[in-house]
Amino acid sequence: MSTSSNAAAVEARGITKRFGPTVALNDAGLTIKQGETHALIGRNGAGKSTLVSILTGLQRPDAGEVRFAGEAAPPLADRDAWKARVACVYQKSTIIPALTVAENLFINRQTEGKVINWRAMRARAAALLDQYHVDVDPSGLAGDLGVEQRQLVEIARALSFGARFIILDEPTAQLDGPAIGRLFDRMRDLREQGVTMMFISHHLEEVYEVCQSVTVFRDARHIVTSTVADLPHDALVAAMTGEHAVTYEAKARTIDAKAKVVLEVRGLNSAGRYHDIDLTVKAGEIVGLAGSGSSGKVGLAESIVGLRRADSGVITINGKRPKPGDVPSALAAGVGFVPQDRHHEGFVPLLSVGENATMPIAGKLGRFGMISPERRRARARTMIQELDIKTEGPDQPVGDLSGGNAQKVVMARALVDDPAALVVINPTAGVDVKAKQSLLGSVEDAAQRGAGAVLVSDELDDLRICDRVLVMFHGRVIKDVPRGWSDNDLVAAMEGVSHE
Amino acid sequence: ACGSSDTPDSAASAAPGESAPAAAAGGGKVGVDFPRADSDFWNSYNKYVPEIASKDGVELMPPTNSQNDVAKLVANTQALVSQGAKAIIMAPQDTGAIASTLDSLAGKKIPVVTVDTRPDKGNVYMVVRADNRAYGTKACEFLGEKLGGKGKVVQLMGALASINGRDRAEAFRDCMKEKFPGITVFEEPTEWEGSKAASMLQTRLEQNPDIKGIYMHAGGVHLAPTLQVLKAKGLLVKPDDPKHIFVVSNDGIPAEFEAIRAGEIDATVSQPADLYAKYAVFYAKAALEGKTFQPGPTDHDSNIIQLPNGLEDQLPAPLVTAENVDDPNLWGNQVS
Amino acid sequence: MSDRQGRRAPTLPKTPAASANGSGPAPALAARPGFRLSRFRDLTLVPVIVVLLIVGSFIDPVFLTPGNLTNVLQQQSALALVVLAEALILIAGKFDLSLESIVGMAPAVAVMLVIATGDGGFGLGLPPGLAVPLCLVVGALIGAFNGFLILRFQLSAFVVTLAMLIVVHGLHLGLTGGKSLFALPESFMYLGSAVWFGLPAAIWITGVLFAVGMAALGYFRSGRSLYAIGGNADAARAAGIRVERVVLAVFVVGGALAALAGILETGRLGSISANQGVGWIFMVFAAAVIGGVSMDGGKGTILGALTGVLVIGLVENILTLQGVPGEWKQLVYGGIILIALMISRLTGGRAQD
Amino acid sequence: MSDRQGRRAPTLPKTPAASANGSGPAPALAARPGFRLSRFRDLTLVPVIVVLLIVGSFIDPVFLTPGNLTNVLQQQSALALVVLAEALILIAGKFDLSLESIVGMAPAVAVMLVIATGDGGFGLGLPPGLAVPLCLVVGALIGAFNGFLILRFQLSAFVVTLAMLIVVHGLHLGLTGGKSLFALPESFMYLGSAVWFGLPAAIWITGVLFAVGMAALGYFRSGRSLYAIGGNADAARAAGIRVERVVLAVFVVGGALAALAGILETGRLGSISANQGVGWIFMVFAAAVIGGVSMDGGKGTILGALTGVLVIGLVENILTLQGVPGEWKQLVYGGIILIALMISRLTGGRAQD
Ligand SMILES: Nc1ncnc2c1ncn2[C@@H]1O[C@H](COP(=O)(O)OP(=O)(O)OP(=O)(O)O)[C@@H](O)[C@H]1O
Ligand SMILES: Nc1ncnc2c1ncn2[C@@H]1O[C@H](COP(=O)(O)OP(=O)(O)OP(=O)(O)O)[C@@H](O)[C@H]1O
Ligand SMILES: [Mg+2]
Ligand SMILES: [Mg+2]
Repeated sequence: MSTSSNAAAVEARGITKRFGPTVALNDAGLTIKQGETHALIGRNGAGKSTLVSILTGLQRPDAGEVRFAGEAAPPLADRDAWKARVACVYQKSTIIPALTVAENLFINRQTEGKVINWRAMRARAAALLDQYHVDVDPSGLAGDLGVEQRQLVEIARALSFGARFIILDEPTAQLDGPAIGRLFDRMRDLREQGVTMMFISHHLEEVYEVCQSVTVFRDARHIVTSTVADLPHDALVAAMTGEHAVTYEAKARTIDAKAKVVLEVRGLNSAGRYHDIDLTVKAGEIVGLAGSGSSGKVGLAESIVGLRRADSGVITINGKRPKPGDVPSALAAGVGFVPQDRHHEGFVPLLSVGENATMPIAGKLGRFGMISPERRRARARTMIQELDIKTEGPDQPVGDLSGGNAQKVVMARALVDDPAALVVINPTAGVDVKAKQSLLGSVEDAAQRGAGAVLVSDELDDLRICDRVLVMFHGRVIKDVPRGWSDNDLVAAMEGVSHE
Repeated sequence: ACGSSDTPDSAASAAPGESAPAAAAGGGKVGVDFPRADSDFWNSYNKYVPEIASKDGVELMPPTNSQNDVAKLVANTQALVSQGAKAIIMAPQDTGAIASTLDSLAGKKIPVVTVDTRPDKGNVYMVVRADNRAYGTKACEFLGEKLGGKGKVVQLMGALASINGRDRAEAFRDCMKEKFPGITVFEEPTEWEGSKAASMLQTRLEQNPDIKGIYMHAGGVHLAPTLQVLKAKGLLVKPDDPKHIFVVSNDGIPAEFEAIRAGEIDATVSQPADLYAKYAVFYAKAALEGKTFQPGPTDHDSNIIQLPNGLEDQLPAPLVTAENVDDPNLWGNQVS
Repeated sequence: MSDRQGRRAPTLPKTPAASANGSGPAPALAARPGFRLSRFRDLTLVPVIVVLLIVGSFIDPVFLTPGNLTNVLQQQSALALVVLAEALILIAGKFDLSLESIVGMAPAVAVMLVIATGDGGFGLGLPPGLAVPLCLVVGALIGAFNGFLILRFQLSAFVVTLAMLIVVHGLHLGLTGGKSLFALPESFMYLGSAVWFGLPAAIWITGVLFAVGMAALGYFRSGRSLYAIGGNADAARAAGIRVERVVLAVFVVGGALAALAGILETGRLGSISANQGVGWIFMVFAAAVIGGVSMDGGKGTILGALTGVLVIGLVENILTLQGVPGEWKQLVYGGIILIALMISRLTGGRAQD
Repeated sequence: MSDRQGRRAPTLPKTPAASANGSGPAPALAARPGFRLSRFRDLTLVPVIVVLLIVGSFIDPVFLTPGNLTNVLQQQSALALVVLAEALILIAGKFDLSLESIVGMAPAVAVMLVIATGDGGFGLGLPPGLAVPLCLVVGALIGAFNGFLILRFQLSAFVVTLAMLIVVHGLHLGLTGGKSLFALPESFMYLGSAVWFGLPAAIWITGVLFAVGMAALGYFRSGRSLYAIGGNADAARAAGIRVERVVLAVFVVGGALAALAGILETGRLGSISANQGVGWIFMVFAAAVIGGVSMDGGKGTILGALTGVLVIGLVENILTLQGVPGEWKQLVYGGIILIALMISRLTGGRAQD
C-alpha cells in the first residue's frame, strides 16, 4: 500500500500561528503514521481547529512546515493538490443551504467534463449517500436538513474524495448513538483500506473506540503523543487540563416528596413530533429527557419554554400557565432555559457577556425601562464568578469567547433570574471536559437552590446528574428510569429495544 | 400675450410664404407626451393641452407622461404610434437622446411638435419654445441695471444635464461678462432642487453678506426656499430698503406674482405655459392638415426661425415686474 | 433516525418569526408546500405575467400585437442587461449600485476617446471602431475597481458601490460638462439600432446573453460557484473555489454588461445624455428581487430575474397604453410591484431575505 | 481556559477572506488593534471631521465662523433626522428605503388635510394647528404599514420599502397633482424656521432627538433590544424580547422621524414641492454607513451616525464655499465619501459588512 512506508503520512513541525495577539498554535506539531487513526485532543481553544485549517491548506502557518508522505505541502493556491492529499470534515458547517444535497456533495466538482449533467450527478450523489447509509433525498435542499443529517452529508462528502488522509473535526458532536456507531464502522473500513485519519472529539471514550494513537494539545502547544493504550483516561485528562483529573461525581440529592411541583405538563401534543406527554418536575429535582434522533425530546423542551407552540395540552410553571408559544410569558412564569444551538438562539455575538447574560432581566436593572450599566456589570460579575466564565470581563463581546465559555454565558442567561423551572437542551455539546463539569455543576446548584430542572441530552454523562430519566421514542415517553441506571439499559431503552 | 382666437387660417396666413396643403384631408389622432408631473409649470401646461385641444376640435389621445426620463419618452412614443397617433407633441427634457426616435417617426411620416426644448438632431415639424437664452439675458439686464453694474449676484442654476438650464446659465453668464463686467457671479448648481438651492444660497450669503442680486432658474422650486433664506437673514425687505436683494425669477407661476406684488422679489420671466400648449396643439393640427410654414415673424408676436432640422416658433417671454404683474393676459394670472 | 418519513421536514426553523409567535397566517404561508414547489421558484412570477398579458389585452387591442410586444422587449433590453449583471453579483453575495452610472459613463468616455474635440471628444484621434470595445473595457475596469476596493480593503460592497455610483456619474458629468454627445460613430450606434431577422438586434443580444447566463449558472462549474460563494463563502473556499478571483470576475463581467447596456441604450436613443442610466438602479433591484434573486446571496436564477424584467416592462407598457395620468402613474406602478412581490411570495411559499 | 492572555481574540473567524487567502495587507488591516479601539469605533470619523475643519478653514475664512457652522447644522438637520431613523432601523437589522418619500408625502398630506381647496387642499376644514400632529401620524402609519408587510408576510424589508418608496411618492404626486403647496399654516412652518436662543429650532430639535436616541440605545432596555434583535433575532426572541413588536415600533418611530424631518425641511424651504425628499436616501445611507452603522444589523451607534451626517454636511459646505464648478462637484463629493469610508475603515480596524 504505502510507497514510502517509513515516511509518516502527515507531519506538521514547529507550527506557529497567531491571530493578532492570540497565539493559536505555538511551535506545535504532530506526526501521523501511515494508515493509523490518530486522535487530536485538547480543551476548547487549544488550537485543534487551527491546525486542521493549516493541514488542509486553508491557512498559512506563521512558522513551521507541513509534509505529506515525506513531501513538502503544495502551495496554498493549488487547491487541487491539497484536495488530492487531504479531505476534511470541518467543525464549522460547510454546507451551503440554498443548494441541493447532491450539489453540496459534489461542490466545485459537479462534473469531470465541461457541462454539468444534473441527472448523473444526482445518481452519483444517491449512490454515495447509499454507500454511507445516509438517508436523505439528494435532490432536496441542504438547508432543509437537520443538523445531524447535514453532518452526515459532510462526512460522506469528505470520505468521497478518495483522499488517503482524512480529517474529522468533531464529527460526532451532532450525531446520536447509532449514527456514531455507523460512522465508526465506516472509519474502521477505511482504516482497513489503509486510509490515514485524524479525529478530533471532546468525547474521550470515542478516542479509545476508534483511534490507535493520540496527541494532546494544551495552550497552543503539543503536550504528548502516545498510543491510546499507553494513555489511560485519567492520564489523558491530566494531559489536557494540566491537572490531575477528578471524575465528575454527580451530587447526591434527596427530593422531598412534598416538594412543590414547579413544572407540570399535561397531555401535550404536537403533530408529528410528540404525543400525549405528561411530565411533572418538583422543586429540587432534575429530570432527564433522553431519546435517539427524532424522539421529540428537543421539540418537547422547546414547547415548554415557549420557543414552539404545542397543538394541545397544558403547561403549568410554578402555578402559572404561560401563553403557549410565547417566550416572554414563559420567562415571566419562571422558566430559565438553554436552547439547543447556542449560535442560533443562545447569544448575540456582538453584545457583551454582561448584556447577553442579563438580557432576560433587563427590566429589573433599573427604573423606567432604564438599564444601569453598573448594576448590569455587577450582576454579570457574579454570574461570571458563579459559572467560572473565562472572559476579560463583563464588557467583552460573547463572539470573542471560545465555545465552552460562550455556552456558559448562555447558561448564565438561563440562571440569571433564579428560575423556578430550568430547561437545558444539550448543554455540553462541543465543550471540553472541565467546562462540561462546571456546566452540569451549575444545573445541580440550581436544583439545590430549589429549582426544578429538565435536562435534554443524548450524553449519558450528562444524564447521570438526573434524579430520573424519561426515555422518549417516536414522540412518546416510553420509560421512566430512576437514578442508578446502567449505560446499557438506558441505551437499549433509547433505541426502543427494551420496549417489549 | 396672444389672447385672440387664432384660427389656423389666420395664423397661417400671417406666416408668410405658406404653401398649399400637400396632403388632402387633415384629421387623425394626436398623441401627446407630458414631460413630468411634478412641477408647477408643467402641471399648468399639462392642464392647458387637453383644454385647448378640445376647444380646437383636435382629437387628442390620452396623454402619456415620461416622468422626466427620456427612455420612458421613447417607450411612450412607440406606444402612441402603435395606438394610431398621426402626429405627436412632446417635450423632450433631454434633447440629445431623442434623435433616433425622431428619425424613426420621420420614417413613419409622423410629424412631431416639440415644446420647450429643441432636439439637437432629428427632424421636427415645429419647435414651440421661448428662447431660454433670452431668459438669461433678460434677467441679467434687469439685475445689472438695478445694481448699477457692480456688486455680487448669485445664479441658482437648474441641472447641468438640462439644456434649458444650461442655456439660461450661459446667457446670464455671458451677458454679465459682456455688459456688466463689474458684477461678480456665483453659480450654484441646484439640480432643480429647492433643498440644495436653500443650502447653497445660505452658505453663499454667509460668505458674501454683500450679495445684492439673485437669479433663479425655476421659480417653482427655487422661489420659496430663497424667500425663506432671505427671511431668516432679515433680508426680505422692500425694494427701497438699502438691504434689499434684487431677485429675478423664471417661470411666471402665480406664487411668483404674489411675491412680486408683496415686493419680495422684483421680476420674473414668464415662460408662457398657455402659449406652449396652445401653439403645440395648433401646429400639430396644422401638420395633420399638411400645412407648412416658412421662417419669419408671425401674427402672435413671435418669430419662426429656421433650424437645421426643422423650424422653431420662438414665443415671447415677457419680463414681469411690479408694473405689469396684474396683466390678465399673463398665464400666471389665469390659473385658478 | 427512526421515523424516516417524518424526517423530511426541515429541522432548522427557517422561519422563526412565524413559528415562534405562532400567530395567524404567516406560518401557513411558510409551510411545507414550498418545498415541492422550490424547483419552480424561479417561475413564481409567471402567473403575474399571465395576468398582465390578459389585463393588457383587454385594455388595448394594440397590446398583444407583435409590434407592441417587440417594443416592450426592445425598451427593456438595456435594463435587462443591467438586471442580469446585478443578478450575477447578488447571487455571488455582493452588491453593486454603481452599475447605473456605468450605463451612462462608459459609453460617454468611450465615445469621447474616439471623436474630435469639436464634437465634445478628447480629440485623441483613435479609430471610431474602437468605441465599442473601449466602452466595454471602461465598464469592466470600473467593475474591477469596485471589486478591488471591496476585496482588498474588506469594505462593504453596498457602501463602496454607493460612493462609486456618485464618483462614476461625477466623472461623466465632469468630463462632458453635462452636455449630451451626438457625434457618435456609426459602429457605436449599430448594436442598439440595427434590426436582425425582423427583430431589433438589442433583443437578440439580450436574449443570447440571458441564455448564456442561464447556461453558465445552471450547467457550468464556474457559474455554480457563484451560488456556493453567495451561500457560504467559507465553505466555497474550503471546497477549493477561488472566492476572491470569482468575485472579482463577477464585478468585471457586471461592469462590462452595464457598459453593453449603455451601448444598446445609446443606439436606441441616438445620443448620450448626462442622465443616461440615472435612477435605473431602483428598477434593477425591483426586477431582480421580484424575480426571486435574494439580497442575501446564493439564491435566485437568471430566468427568474428575466421574469422580473418582463413584469416591469409589461406594467410600464400597460400603464402607457391605458394613458394613466402622469401624477397617478407612479402610485399604480409601485402598487403593482408591491402586489407582484406578494404574489411571488405567496406562490413561492418561502420567506424572503 | 488556559491561555487567558491570548484569549482575547474572537473565536468566530470574522474575517475569513483575509485569513484564508493569507495574501497581502488585508489581514494586517483586519488585525487585532481594532479590538482595543472598538470602544471608539463610533468615533472613527472624528479624524475625518478634524481634517475637514482644517481644510475648510484654509479654504475660506468664513468657514469656521459660528454663522457658517450654524448654517451647516441647520441644513443638515432634516437629513440628520432621517439618518437617525435609518440608523435605528438598520441597527434592528432591517432596512427602510421609503423614508425619503415620507419626507415629502407626510407634510403634503397633512397640510392638504387642513388647507382650503383653493390652495390645493382637500377642503376638510380641519384646524390648521392639527397639521403637525397629522404629519407625524401619517409618517408613523406608513412606517407601521411597512413593518406590517415585512413581518406579517415575511417579505424582504429591502424590496417592500423599495416598492413603498415608489408608492408613497406616487401618492404624494397623485394627491397634489405634482403641484407645490405654498399656503402652509403658520404652525407648520414654525419648527423649521423659528430661532430659539440664537440657534435655529431645527438644530435644537435634532440635537435633542439625537441625545434621546443615544440615551435610549445606550441605557434603555427597549433601545438595547434593537442591538439584540439586529445581532441575532432568534437569540433575542429566546431571551424574551418581543422581536416583532419592537421591530414594528422601530418602523413606526422611523416613519414619524422622517415626517418630522419633512416638517423641518418644509419650514426651511417655505413650501412643499413634489420633489421634497427625493434622492435623499442615498445620502442617508452614505451618512449612516460611513458613520459605522452596519448594513447587517446589530452594529453601530447613533453618535457614529451623527458624525456621518456631519462629514457629509461639511463636505457640501466646503464644496459650495470653494465654488467647485458644478460639473466636477459630484466627482469630488463622491471621492471624498469614498476616502472617508476608507479612513473610517483603517482607523476602525474591522472588516465592514
Ligand atoms: N480566524 C481567527 N481569528 C482570530 N482568532 C482565531 C481565529 N481562529 C482561531 N482563533 C483563536 O485561536 C485559538 C485556537 O482556536 P481553535 O479553533 O483552533 O481551537 P479548538 O482547539 O479547535 O477549540 P474547540 O475545541 O472549541 O473547537 C482560539 O483562541 C481562537 O479564539
Ligand atoms: N413544530 C415543531 N415542534 C417541535 N420541534 C420542532 C418543530 N419544528 C422543528 N422542530 C425541530 O426539530 C428538531 C428535532 O426535534 P426532536 O424533538 O425530534 O429532537 P431530537 O429527538 O433531539 O432529535 P435529534 O437528536 O435528531 O435532534 C428539533 O431541533 C426541533 O427544534
Ligand atoms: Mg475546534
Ligand atoms: Mg438532538
